[in-house]
Amino acid sequence: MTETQVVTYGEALGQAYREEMLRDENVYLIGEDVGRWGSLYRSSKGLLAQFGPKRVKDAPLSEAAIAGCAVGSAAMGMRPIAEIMYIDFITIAMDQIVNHAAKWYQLSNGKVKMPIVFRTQGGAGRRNSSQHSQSLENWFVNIPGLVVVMPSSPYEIKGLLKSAVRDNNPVMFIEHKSLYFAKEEIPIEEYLIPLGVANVKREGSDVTVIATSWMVSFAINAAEQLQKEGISCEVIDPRTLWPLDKETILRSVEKTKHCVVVTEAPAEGGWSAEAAAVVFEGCFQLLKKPVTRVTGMRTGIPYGSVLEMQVIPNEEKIVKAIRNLLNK
Amino acid sequence: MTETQVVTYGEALGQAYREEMLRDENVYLIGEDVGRWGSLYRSSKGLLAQFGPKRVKDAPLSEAAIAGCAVGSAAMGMRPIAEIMYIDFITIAMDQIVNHAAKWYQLSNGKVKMPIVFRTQGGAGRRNSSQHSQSLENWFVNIPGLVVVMPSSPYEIKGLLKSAVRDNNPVMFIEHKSLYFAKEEIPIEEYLIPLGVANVKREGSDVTVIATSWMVSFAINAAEQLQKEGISCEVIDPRTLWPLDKETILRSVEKTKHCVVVTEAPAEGGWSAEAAAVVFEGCFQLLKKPVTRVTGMRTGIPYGSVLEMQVIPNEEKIVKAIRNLLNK
Amino acid sequence: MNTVTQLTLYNKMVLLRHFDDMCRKLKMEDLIWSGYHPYTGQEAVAAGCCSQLKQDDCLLGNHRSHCHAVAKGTSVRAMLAEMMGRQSGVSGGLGGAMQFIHAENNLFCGSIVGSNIPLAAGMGMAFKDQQSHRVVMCMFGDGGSNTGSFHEGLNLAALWKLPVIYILENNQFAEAMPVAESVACSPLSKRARSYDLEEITVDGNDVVAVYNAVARAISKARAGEGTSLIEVLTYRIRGHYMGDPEETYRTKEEVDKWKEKDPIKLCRSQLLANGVAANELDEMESMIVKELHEDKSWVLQQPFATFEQAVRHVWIPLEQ
Amino acid sequence: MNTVTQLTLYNKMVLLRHFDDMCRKLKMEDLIWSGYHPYTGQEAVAAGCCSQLKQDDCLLGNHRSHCHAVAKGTSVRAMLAEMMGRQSGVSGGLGGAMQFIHAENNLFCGSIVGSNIPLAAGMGMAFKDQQSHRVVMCMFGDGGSNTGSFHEGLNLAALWKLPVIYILENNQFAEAMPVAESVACSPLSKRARSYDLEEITVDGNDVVAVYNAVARAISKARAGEGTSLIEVLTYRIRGHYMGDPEETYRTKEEVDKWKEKDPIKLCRSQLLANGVAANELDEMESMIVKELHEDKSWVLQQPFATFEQAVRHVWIPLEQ
Ligand SMILES: Cc1ncc(C[n+]2csc(CCOP(=O)(O)OP(=O)(O)O)c2C)c(N)n1
Ligand SMILES: Cc1ncc(C[n+]2csc(CCOP(=O)(O)OP(=O)(O)O)c2C)c(N)n1
Ligand SMILES: [Mg+2]
Ligand SMILES: [Mg+2]
Repeated sequence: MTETQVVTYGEALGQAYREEMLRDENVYLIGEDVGRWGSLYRSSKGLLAQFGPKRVKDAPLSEAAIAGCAVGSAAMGMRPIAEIMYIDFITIAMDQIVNHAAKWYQLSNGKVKMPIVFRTQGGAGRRNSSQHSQSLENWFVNIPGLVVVMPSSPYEIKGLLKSAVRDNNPVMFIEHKSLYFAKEEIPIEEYLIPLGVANVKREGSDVTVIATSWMVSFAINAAEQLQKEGISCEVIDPRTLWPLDKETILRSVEKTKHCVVVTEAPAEGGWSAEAAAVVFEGCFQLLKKPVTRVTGMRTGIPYGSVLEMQVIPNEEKIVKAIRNLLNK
Repeated sequence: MTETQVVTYGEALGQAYREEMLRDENVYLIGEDVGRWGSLYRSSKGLLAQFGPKRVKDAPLSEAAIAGCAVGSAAMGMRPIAEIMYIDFITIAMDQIVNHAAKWYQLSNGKVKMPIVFRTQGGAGRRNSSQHSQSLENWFVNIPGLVVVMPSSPYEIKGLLKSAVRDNNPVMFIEHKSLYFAKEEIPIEEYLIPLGVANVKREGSDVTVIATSWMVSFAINAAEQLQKEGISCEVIDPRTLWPLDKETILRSVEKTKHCVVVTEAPAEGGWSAEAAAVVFEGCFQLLKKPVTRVTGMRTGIPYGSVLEMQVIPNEEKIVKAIRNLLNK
Repeated sequence: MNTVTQLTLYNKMVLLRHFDDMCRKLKMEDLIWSGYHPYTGQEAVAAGCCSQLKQDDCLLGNHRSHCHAVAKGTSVRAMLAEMMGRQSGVSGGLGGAMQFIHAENNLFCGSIVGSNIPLAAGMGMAFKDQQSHRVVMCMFGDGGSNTGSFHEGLNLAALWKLPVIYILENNQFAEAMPVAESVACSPLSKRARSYDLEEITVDGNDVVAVYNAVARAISKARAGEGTSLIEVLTYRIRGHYMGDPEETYRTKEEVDKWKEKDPIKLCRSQLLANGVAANELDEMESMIVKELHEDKSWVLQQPFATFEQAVRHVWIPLEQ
Repeated sequence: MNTVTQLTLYNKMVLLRHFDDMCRKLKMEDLIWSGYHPYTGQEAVAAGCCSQLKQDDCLLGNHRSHCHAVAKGTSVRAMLAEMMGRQSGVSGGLGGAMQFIHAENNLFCGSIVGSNIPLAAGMGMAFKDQQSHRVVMCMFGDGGSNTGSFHEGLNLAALWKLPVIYILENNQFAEAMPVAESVACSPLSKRARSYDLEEITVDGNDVVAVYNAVARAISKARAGEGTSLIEVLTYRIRGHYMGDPEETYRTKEEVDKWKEKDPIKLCRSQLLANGVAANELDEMESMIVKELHEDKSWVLQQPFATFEQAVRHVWIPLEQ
């Protein structure tokens, strides 16, 4: 058996940084306070001291410039990891990501690669209200040229970030602010998690629960609770929203014949619709009931833990949806 | 019978402007070259002369400022129509739209209204390649607080714009660049089209085709062609993507038991997934076959008419999809 | 400046200092939930700028605006209640400490740095077109001056001669980023030149200097003479937020040096020199503190914001 | 400047003029499909700036960059082919006239105004970190100088002393918008002050003046002395695009006045004064025209870009 360590999501991220920066000197970090502070959640703590200011760049408060810098330098052979502190601020960097990073490989007729990781974090759970808590991942899923990853735990974030850094596509790497202090046992030895491969977090036979990011843990808890009632849930973390590992998902639904999708983002126009459509399209004959979407409500995230948890999915809501679906 | 006139999409838009600006002096236009030029497609031609520079504001090349100006002035009682020349440039205005326009009504606990129309145009068909041809509408559907409208013809654009201007929510009003010179007979008399109500463009009994924006005309043509083969298509233009008129759509699918969704945007993460999910959820028992999505391919829009039409849906692709669906 | 005015400003600063101290405690007790950004040491800016506005003038703040708000005339109660998630807060308790709107007082604060700069232009534009004499004030930091929004907003406001007073509150840091390493020019007021505005830098720890510079700018704006940009030099005495690892970017010595220039101390010694009695000042301060505690007690009794509120005002149902 | 260099620049300008004329015809014949933005009258800028770059230096252009591209050394054939949607175009025919990348020549042109300014900073940063002596040049207009991207990009480049030469090609208009009504300062080079850069404005119709100013900036950048911003004053003689209703924003008289200052005429008269024979110039010009026609004939034979190309390079399939 491999040796293990218990680390937080933030620490696992830091390890991934360090390993990849040691492996490839073209990898560098850029963002607001990624150096001195070591990033808001301290995930890059110590890197400035270890690698110096060329490799760990504290940028001015200029999201468009950070993203543009990443694209320009990637075209010249660097492998930037560009941090946008909150996904809410990515609204300021969209032009560089959508019109340039996602387009240059094609526009150069396949000659200019864009090995960029745009790291950011979204979601609720830290009581910072509607301008600091959004779930905007589906914007990127609809943009050809981008890969979209959402790591749901320390194990995932480390292996996925390492793969994202090595990938030659622009990767949107969307973390969750409520996960940075989550702990998990992970291998000490180096490991990678391939992009585009879903993770069956928990096997089960009655219903397939597809959950992303923070929602994975709620889904697992719901599954544990339902287990006691004799309901067996299979929980799948797609990990990569695009390209999506449809095979793993469909294989599961073929078995369970029931499906629930859980996302923090609101339903309308969100990724839950994409997941539901994929399942409907792929398992139409086998599905016993319509896919249920358990999602954030159509509201700005209000202030405070109590209200936050009332407008996004939680264990209880997932349990209820599954019971409903299975008529139990 | 009401008297009619034949107008282009651009002219119909101009009429809507003029009528609303005469009706309410708080309505004003802001954007790049909306005044002197009368906008890229001349939809606001003559307005500067008629209403003067206070009501028709030529702004500097500053999309974030244009959007910010709209939000700020709306909070002080004005009713801006803010034009972003191409939807591709809305990437620069996203912060103002998503973090402010969509949030202030809630953030003011219901006290500050945001009666703004953000007008822009998207899509392919004018051979301007990947940075000037995108279909980004679904981004806005996923943002609580925004209304999203896509007018598909001269009749629609006039009636919908007038309602959008009178609405007290921020409305994303997404036109299509390939429609500005499309002509249609419309009433001379004033009329409004309510937001949130779908339009059954053509009745039919075998399949429901939900199509948006430019795609509506392709769907109609496909329907006409299939009619000759004895296939009867009902074509629905949702007009408002959010709030969506689910009732009209579901009523139709209950009748036809088959559904095709046609959008120019790529499938993954796009609005076609939302439409498909809504139909699956609402008509699961009745549907004979899975909803088919006919969408733009996952690629940047390439240069030139031939390639453009190869990567987005057209009449032929829609016909084929419907035949497939009905096994004909 | 006459002594009465200065006394008013002094009392305002004292209120803000105690208010901020109280908020820090509330944050430590987890009664304020969101990120909280202390204001210690910058009181002369809020007092010297924001207190000059009338109720129907607009004030746009940022993530560090609880003191701007109170200086503008929003009550301590409504502000405390907001930060503590109560229905009687300015945003009904839906916003928190980093973002809130107090519609009645024309106060708009958001947590996206720089975005308020174009928003202020839009409000100014409305006032100009409405031929009112209302003005707009917009507070942002050295960090904010590096945003694209700064440039687009200032250009538009200056171009159209809008009645907006932009206050660049240079407190030397944007989070852990020292101004010299993030802004490519010095002083920051040089940036006014890009918009053909006057280049103005004032000592932000001298409330009288701030007041006078801003008073001129407000008169100009009211008179239809357009936009101003004023750099106000001050220092953020405390961390960016509570728990900020300050040692990563500055020394205790530097902080201590700036503590010497405390705006309240400076103003107090001027007042004493002008013959105001120390015990008069102390009495006022006691009253302020007493009232603050009453405000806090009141707020602690207030009901929290509700789920119904959170879903009620997302949008306005369509008329059909 | 010696006569040989000036002669080279003259010939380059003549080439660009004829190239642009040919493109306009091709656009009218609908052989160029996308928006096409003529360059007439601005040739001294492309020739004076872009032709000084080496192949491994980067050039970032915008929507009006077909002449920048050719001045940088991209062949007329590859450029024409691109605009006409042929596989042998710089972007394989996938880009068109407003956006293209010629990877081998380090040429990157896009149609989102202003976005190239931060992109150029990124390339400059790579060069600096790689300790190469490569430099970056970035072309944008008066309109571009009003974007948030301008401010964020210039600040970053100047702050980090990146080897980037920013050319503000002020041709007096952004579409129908006259510069005086869109940029709040004049001259535009004042904006350099926001980044503590030198304020430089040169006559953009005098190719020698442009060349010399840019040569200095390039040497500085290669020597590690950082960023420059140069405003080049010129005039857009033709419409923003073909079919532009120019009467809505300028008079024929204004255009005629500027035609007097034609950069090619000016340069020619200087060359003649320096003893170059008129017939020598005319002969060169004939050769240029002849070659251009050969290029066009060649391009017309080239195959169009294909569907396979359009879907092949969207992304790089994951390695698993
Ligand atoms: C657009 C944006 N980028 C980043 C942040 C994160 N952030 C919050 S405050 C801050 C520093 C702001 O510095 P400054 O403008 O000088 O104001 P100060 O905090 O010093 O008052 C940063 C980077 C943000 N809120 N918005
Ligand atoms: C971000 C953005 N906004 C608007 C446009 C539409 N547009 C294309 S060219 C142009 C004017 C550009 O003016 P300038 O930068 O001065 O360059 P010029 O055309 O004069 O060469 C505009 C507004 C665009 N392409 N990108
Ligand atoms: Mg600061
Ligand atoms: Mg120009």
